[in-house]
Amino acid sequence: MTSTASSSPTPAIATKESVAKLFDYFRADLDDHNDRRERLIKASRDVTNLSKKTIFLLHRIMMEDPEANEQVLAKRAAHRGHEKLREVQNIYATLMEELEGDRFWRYQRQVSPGLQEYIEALSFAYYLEHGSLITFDGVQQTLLNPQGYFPLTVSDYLLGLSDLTGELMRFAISGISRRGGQKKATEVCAFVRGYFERFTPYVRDLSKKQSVTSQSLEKIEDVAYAIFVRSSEYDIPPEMLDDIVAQSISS
Amino acid sequence: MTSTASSSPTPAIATKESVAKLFDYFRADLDDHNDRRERLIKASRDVTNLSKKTIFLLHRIMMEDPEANEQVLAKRAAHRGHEKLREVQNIYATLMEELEGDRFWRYQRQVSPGLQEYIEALSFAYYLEHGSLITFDGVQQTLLNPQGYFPLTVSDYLLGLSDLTGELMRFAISGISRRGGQKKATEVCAFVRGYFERFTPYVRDLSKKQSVTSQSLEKIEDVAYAIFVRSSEYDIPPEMLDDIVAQSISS
Amino acid sequence: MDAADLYRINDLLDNDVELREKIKEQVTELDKKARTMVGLLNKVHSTPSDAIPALLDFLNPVLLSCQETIIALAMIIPKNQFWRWKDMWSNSLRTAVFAAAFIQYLSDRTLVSLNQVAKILGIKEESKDRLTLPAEDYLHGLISLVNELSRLAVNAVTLGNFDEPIRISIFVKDLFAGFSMLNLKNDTLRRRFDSLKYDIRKIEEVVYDVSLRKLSPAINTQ
Amino acid sequence: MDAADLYRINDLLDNDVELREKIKEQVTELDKKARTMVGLLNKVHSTPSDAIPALLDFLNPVLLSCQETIIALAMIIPKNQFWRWKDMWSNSLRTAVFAAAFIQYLSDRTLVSLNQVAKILGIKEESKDRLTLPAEDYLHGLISLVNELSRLAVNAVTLGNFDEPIRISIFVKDLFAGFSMLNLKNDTLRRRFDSLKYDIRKIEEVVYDVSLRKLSPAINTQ
Amino acid sequence: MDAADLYRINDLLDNDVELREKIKEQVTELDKKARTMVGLLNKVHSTPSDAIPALLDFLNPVLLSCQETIIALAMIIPKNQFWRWKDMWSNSLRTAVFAAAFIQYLSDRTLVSLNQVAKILGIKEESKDRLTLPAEDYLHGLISLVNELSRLAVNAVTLGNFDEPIRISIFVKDLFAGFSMLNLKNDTLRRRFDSLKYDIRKIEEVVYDVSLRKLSPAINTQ
Amino acid sequence: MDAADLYRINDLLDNDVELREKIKEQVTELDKKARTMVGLLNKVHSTPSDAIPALLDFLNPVLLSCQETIIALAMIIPKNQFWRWKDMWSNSLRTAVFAAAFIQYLSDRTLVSLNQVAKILGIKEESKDRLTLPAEDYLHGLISLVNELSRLAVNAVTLGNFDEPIRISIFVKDLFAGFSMLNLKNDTLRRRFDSLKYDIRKIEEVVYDVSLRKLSPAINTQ
Amino acid sequence: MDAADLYRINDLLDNDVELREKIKEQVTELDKKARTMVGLLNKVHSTPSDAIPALLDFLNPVLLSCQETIIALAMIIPKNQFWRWKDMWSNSLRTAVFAAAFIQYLSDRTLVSLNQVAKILGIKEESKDRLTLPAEDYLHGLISLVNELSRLAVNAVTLGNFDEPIRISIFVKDLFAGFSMLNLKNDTLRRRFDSLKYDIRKIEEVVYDVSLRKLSPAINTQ
Amino acid sequence: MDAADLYRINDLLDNDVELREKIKEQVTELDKKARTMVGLLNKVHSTPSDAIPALLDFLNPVLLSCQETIIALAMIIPKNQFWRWKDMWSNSLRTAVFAAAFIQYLSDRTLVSLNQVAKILGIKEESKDRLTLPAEDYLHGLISLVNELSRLAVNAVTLGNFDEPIRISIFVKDLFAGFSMLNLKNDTLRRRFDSLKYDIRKIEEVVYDVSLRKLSPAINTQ
Ligand SMILES: [Mn+2]
Ligand SMILES: [Mn+2]
Repeated sequence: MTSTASSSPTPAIATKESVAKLFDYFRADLDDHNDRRERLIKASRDVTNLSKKTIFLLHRIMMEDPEANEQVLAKRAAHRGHEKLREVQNIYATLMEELEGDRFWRYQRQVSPGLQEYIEALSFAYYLEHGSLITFDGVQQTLLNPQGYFPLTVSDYLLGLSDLTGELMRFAISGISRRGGQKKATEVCAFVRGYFERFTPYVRDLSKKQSVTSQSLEKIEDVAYAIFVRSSEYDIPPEMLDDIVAQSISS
Repeated sequence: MTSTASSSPTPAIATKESVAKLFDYFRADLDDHNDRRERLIKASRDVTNLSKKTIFLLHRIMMEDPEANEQVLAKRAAHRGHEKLREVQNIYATLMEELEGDRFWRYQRQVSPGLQEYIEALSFAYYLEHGSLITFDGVQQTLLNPQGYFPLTVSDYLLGLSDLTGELMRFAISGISRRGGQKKATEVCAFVRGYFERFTPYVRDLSKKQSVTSQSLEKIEDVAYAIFVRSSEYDIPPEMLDDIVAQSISS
Repeated sequence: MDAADLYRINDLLDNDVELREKIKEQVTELDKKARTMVGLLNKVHSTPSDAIPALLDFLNPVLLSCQETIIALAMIIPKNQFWRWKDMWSNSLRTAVFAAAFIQYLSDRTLVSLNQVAKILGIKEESKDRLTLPAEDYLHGLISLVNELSRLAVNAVTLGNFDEPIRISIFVKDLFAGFSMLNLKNDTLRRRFDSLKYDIRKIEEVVYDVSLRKLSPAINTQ
Repeated sequence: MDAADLYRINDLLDNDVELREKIKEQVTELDKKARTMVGLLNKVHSTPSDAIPALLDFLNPVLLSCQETIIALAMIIPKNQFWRWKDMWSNSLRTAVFAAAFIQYLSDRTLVSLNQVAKILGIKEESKDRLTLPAEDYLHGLISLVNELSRLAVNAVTLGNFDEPIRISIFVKDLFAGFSMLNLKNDTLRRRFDSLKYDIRKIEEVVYDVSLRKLSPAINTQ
Repeated sequence: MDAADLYRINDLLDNDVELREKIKEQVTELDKKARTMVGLLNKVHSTPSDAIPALLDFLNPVLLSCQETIIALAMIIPKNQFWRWKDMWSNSLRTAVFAAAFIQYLSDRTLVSLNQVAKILGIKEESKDRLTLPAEDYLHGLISLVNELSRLAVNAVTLGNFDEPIRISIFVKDLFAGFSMLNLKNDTLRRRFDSLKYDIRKIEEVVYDVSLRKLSPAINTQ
Repeated sequence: MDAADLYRINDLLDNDVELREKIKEQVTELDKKARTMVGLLNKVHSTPSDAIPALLDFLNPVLLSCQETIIALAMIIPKNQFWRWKDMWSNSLRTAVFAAAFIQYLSDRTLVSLNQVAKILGIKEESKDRLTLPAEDYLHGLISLVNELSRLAVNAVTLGNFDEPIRISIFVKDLFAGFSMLNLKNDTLRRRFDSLKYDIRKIEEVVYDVSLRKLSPAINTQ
Repeated sequence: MDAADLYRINDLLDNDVELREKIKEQVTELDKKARTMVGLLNKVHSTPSDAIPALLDFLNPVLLSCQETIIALAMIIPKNQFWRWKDMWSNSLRTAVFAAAFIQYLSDRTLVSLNQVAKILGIKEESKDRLTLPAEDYLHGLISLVNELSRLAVNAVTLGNFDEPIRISIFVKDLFAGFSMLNLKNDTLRRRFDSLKYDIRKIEEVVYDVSLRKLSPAINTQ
Repeated sequence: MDAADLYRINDLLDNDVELREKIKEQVTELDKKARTMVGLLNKVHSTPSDAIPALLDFLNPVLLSCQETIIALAMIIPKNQFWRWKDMWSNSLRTAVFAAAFIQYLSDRTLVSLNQVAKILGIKEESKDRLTLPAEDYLHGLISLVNELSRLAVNAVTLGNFDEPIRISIFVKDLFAGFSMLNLKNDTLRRRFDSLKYDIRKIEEVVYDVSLRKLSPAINTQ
């Protein structure tokens, strides 16, 4: 086979200069994007930390002063919680511009984790105060600022609420050694169940988190069970049991 | 809270006996299924081994006796290969009963690997003999026995052919040191390409194996390239090159 | 391989794609019904025993409505190709089996048999070359039932029903003994069966709590 | 959360599911076209240079027909939600970009720019809040081009065309230098870019073989 | 390569496949027997103490029949190749060890020793280059025994047998103290041993419940 | 590569291998001591309160002897390389912290502080660039202490000591409140902290049982 | 838990997050510089030997500027915590070492030593408890150099420089012999070293091609 | 657990740890020798044929010294435990086989047989229950030999030895034909065998080049 070389090389190949010019444009574009992405990740991490700290704070307040009235504690906790979450709301206000137009969906994956943690903390405070579930609009309201609403997706709302179950489980378990903790645990159990049963059939998106939620629910059920079994052995109302134990420890 | 125990336990609970009877039935059923499954897996493994050995045999015959005529060798290889594959066909004949009715699809996953390896060996022998691709019906014909056709799926056919590329690559590479091996390699390259280009756009099922196939093709292309570059340096036709080298080695 | 051959093969492949679409449609439907039942059955854990019949009244029509979907599904499957497509619906089917078995347990504390459940779900003998209920799927459904009963043992006590755990314990032990008779291979079913021991321990601990504290008169009948 | 709220949320979720279905339909269409082009471009490796124009005549109409699909796709996407759905088509889009870039290289050995390729594919400035061509996808397409050119360098030689590898080498090196100017983060793009060095080595080795044996007169112009 | 060498090598390569098949057959057999014993031993948890001897009468023949299988297995293993194949049966063997140890506990509340259990299972000193009972497998069997005894402590109370938990507690603590003296590596065995503390806690809690309610006269003898 | 450089590099590489061996030796030693203490502390659960001091007399010398090992370990670690090797011993160190904290609790019912325990174990301020006690390891040790105290609350009652659970309850609640003030990340420590709630619940239950039975003789005789 | 202890522990836990951020910033900077050098060094493969000095004039300032970043990095690392954080920058550092070694090879065909390269990069003896250059990272840099030199051998021939491959062959063989004398562990370094044989083969094949065609007068001096 | 049993078990467990250490020591020794031989054999590629005998004089004593290590190793392995520990040394052993086979080729251009190489390395028939040479390891060694011979074919030409490639070609073809007779499974060995084809191709190319240049002086002067 002899060389069947084609016509001589075309003179004007993509010149170095034109490629360089082309890529120069990308560089600016990519750098801009990466920087924004980094800023949003950092902000989201800050939001996550603040929200986690808020959740810790709520647990802490609910456990301090064993003799205080449950209602009063809850009000105090919710108040302090909302106060702390205002820092998060301020962060979101500053992010409005970063997420204008199509940018919100572009950076949604970076923003979501923080937002879900915020919803978890917010709904926990709300539950302590009202004993019920904050609505989608309720969450949206807290994200209003002079430039408008910070965008909220249904999926973040639902996933944030899923995580709430875990905190309620912790709350129910650590609360039972308190006076009236037994009643509280039973309430939490009923609440989580109601919420849980309502969602399961409809929302497919939750499947990943669902097993965690149902584990939390089972843990709460176990607590309610243990309380009930214990108090069934003695034919005394739970409140009286509390009194007897308190007397015994202090003596 | 006092015990609100329900009415006394129903007397006739699922009795041990009835459950045992129920499960007794499953036991027979499951054992039957597991035994058949094991038999089929073993048969499939035998088929795989025989097919692999056939492939080895084909390669071996094509490489023996460097001076023999390519055509003659190929005929001999194909003949010996078909002979050996008759053992596989006999195995499939005995399996007809095991795979009657809905059983074929039930045990398809157990049967497939062997079947694909068989198709690989068969199509390799066929290529050596005819220089072309065996058709679906062509494969089906070899699986005819007194009880009828052994069932063949399109997917096994296509996947078996995909594996053929790998063997053709080995064949092309190890053949190039033979007299006329260069021409052979070029032919294989053209053949695989033709087959490959024809399938890609249509068959989605192949994607898993496709990257292996395209790697094989690239290896064959590299061989064809090397041959061409080498012979381009000297302005001598390939056949003469072969002669010169043979002379040099024997001297 | 000539053009005609290629054309034919492509045709065969296209048919499969179409068939898969049609099956998927019915499976989505079945899945919805199965999920609805699971949602309703979840309420069992907070429903006092005297309100269970009312709950079952909600469940039974949904269960029955599965027949229609399953019959439609059976009509799509080509003869003898049951095993080819079954992976597409086996999860939904197992959930439906679980629901049927749970409903029957709640109704009269008996175990639904494979034939019964097949009948309930509309799986017909005459179309068994298209759609059947494999023992494997039935057994998966029963394992899910045990998983759920161990949870129910706990919650029944909280609702003041101390006899339920004992009934559950007897029911589950019989079922477990049945499972033990089978030679399962090393697959999901065996792994799930092996994990049943955790459920059984949990049930046993509930029975222990109840019996230690002499909370149920039924304890001696076990 | 009351029933109305639940209803509303469910509605929103249902809408998304429907939208996803519609998008998927168009993407399947786009994917088919992209695959057809890849299949045709595969023939380049066995086509002598003088027959390339004829091959391009087959390709160009397919490439043009992508416009229609992409315009239809853009009309489905809600305003500002481009980034929400783009993962559904980015693979197909990258393949289309690759095809467009390869076609242009084969036509006149130049590099198609991002704007050019967007125009060719029917991605319009005025609907950029619905569908746009992100730099990332354009760059992925170019990397696939380099992958394919390294294979072409080999096969062109086999076809007796000793100048092509040299042209490819120059083209690819310029492109690689462009890529080197970018600050890529640690993602797939960077990994694929890093792997380009294998392609470049392969091309360099082909140029080496050709130049060592003095097979191309063009070698001195590099 | 000379023909004799070639032939010999090919033989070596082929033999292994066949051998593996044969071993698998015996292991499946052993596994079946081990699982049968586990199934029967499961009944212990709902069997009153006076009916245990009758249950053991069922178990002992099955246990004995393992000898035959294990001897057959030992005869298949080529001389010196114990370590090559042992992973194929160690799970089944551990289950058999567990069964033997549980049976002996139920018979006379003593611990079966390594030598005793080897003898019971038909593992012979003279064929130790083919099949032996590694200390590791023996210990795994004992850990399974403790797992099961903590369950038995719970169920014995349900059956009104308040002394059994106390006997179990003493037995298990003794066994645990023995284990604590071993220098275990950081492997599965150590992890499983570390997890025994949960079983011990459970047993202690049962003893606590019984002693708090003064249900057993034996409590003071602990 | 010039010889001097080579020689030096080889030295650096060889040193690490040797160093790892030496560290491993000391860690094995420390681990043995820690495990011995755990073994002895296990006896606490069956030892009447008046015999505890005697048990501590066995423990204290072992605890003290850890100093020697830890000092030896610190001397091996090259200056500044604490963070390089710490994973090799952190498990053993946590066990030693647990032992020290348990011993101190048993001696005077107080909580050992981070500085105290560092001092007890021979971890010196002046060699902190070689070996230090990270807060994390200290906290892990305390969590193990709570795990063990909840077990002790149960066993103390079995041994007739009804005051211990109440003392434990007060001690653990205080400790738990402290932990609650920490902002833990989502790591092992957080997970183990979460699990403390179950220990606290168990302790609570024991206190309940004891209080009710002590104060209502009517129940006591039930 | 006393307040001071608590406060201190909480502080310890919080600081790390912030520190990691700061380190990451400097590492990103270093990585950018290293990648810039890699980009420039890539031009070596198409630069005739007489234009290399001009290219080095571009490279040297970038190389020097690494000092500043590395010094800044060293100042952030807390005393003694080098080993805690080093994984964050070792990749970038190895690339910088490679660049320094390649630059020195191109300048005078000598091998940069460990000390030299540390000095070039601003890694100071006095802050070695914060930042040092481990032998391992130096060796990784040298392996990358060999990878690149085998590529250069090929491209030098294309550029008509037939002596370079021979010089490279001598340099690399010397380096390889040095490496062979080290006792490498079975880690990435050893695997990468083992893979050097492919580069050496490539270089040998280039030398073969050149010598077979008698293209270089230098061949006899090898 | 009775004391004697405990003692015995602990002994068994301790022995293994110690044994592993001892084996590791000998394997490290063997590995060093194997690597030394590889280092020396590497010089073959730049050694003129008349200096090869002198190089072999260096190699033979090292090869012989492997006997001592392997005999020591065989003595450590407990009877029958070959298969338990073999993974620890198979890599080093394969390298030693390769070295022995290369040395024999260089000495007299013959292939060392499995029995010969076993004898050379001190692997004795009478201790085959402790240490034997599996066919698999022998074959791996031979594949490494072919890899190295294809490299030698190239370098011999550079050194002006035009006969060596032809001798290598004949030797390797014979070896390859032998390998082709084996029914290899789809494992590492098969993959490495497949890769031999590239080595054979390279050798072929060298033979080509040499033949053509030797026989056509016209080309030679080109
Ligand atoms: Mn949370
Ligand atoms: Mn194959």
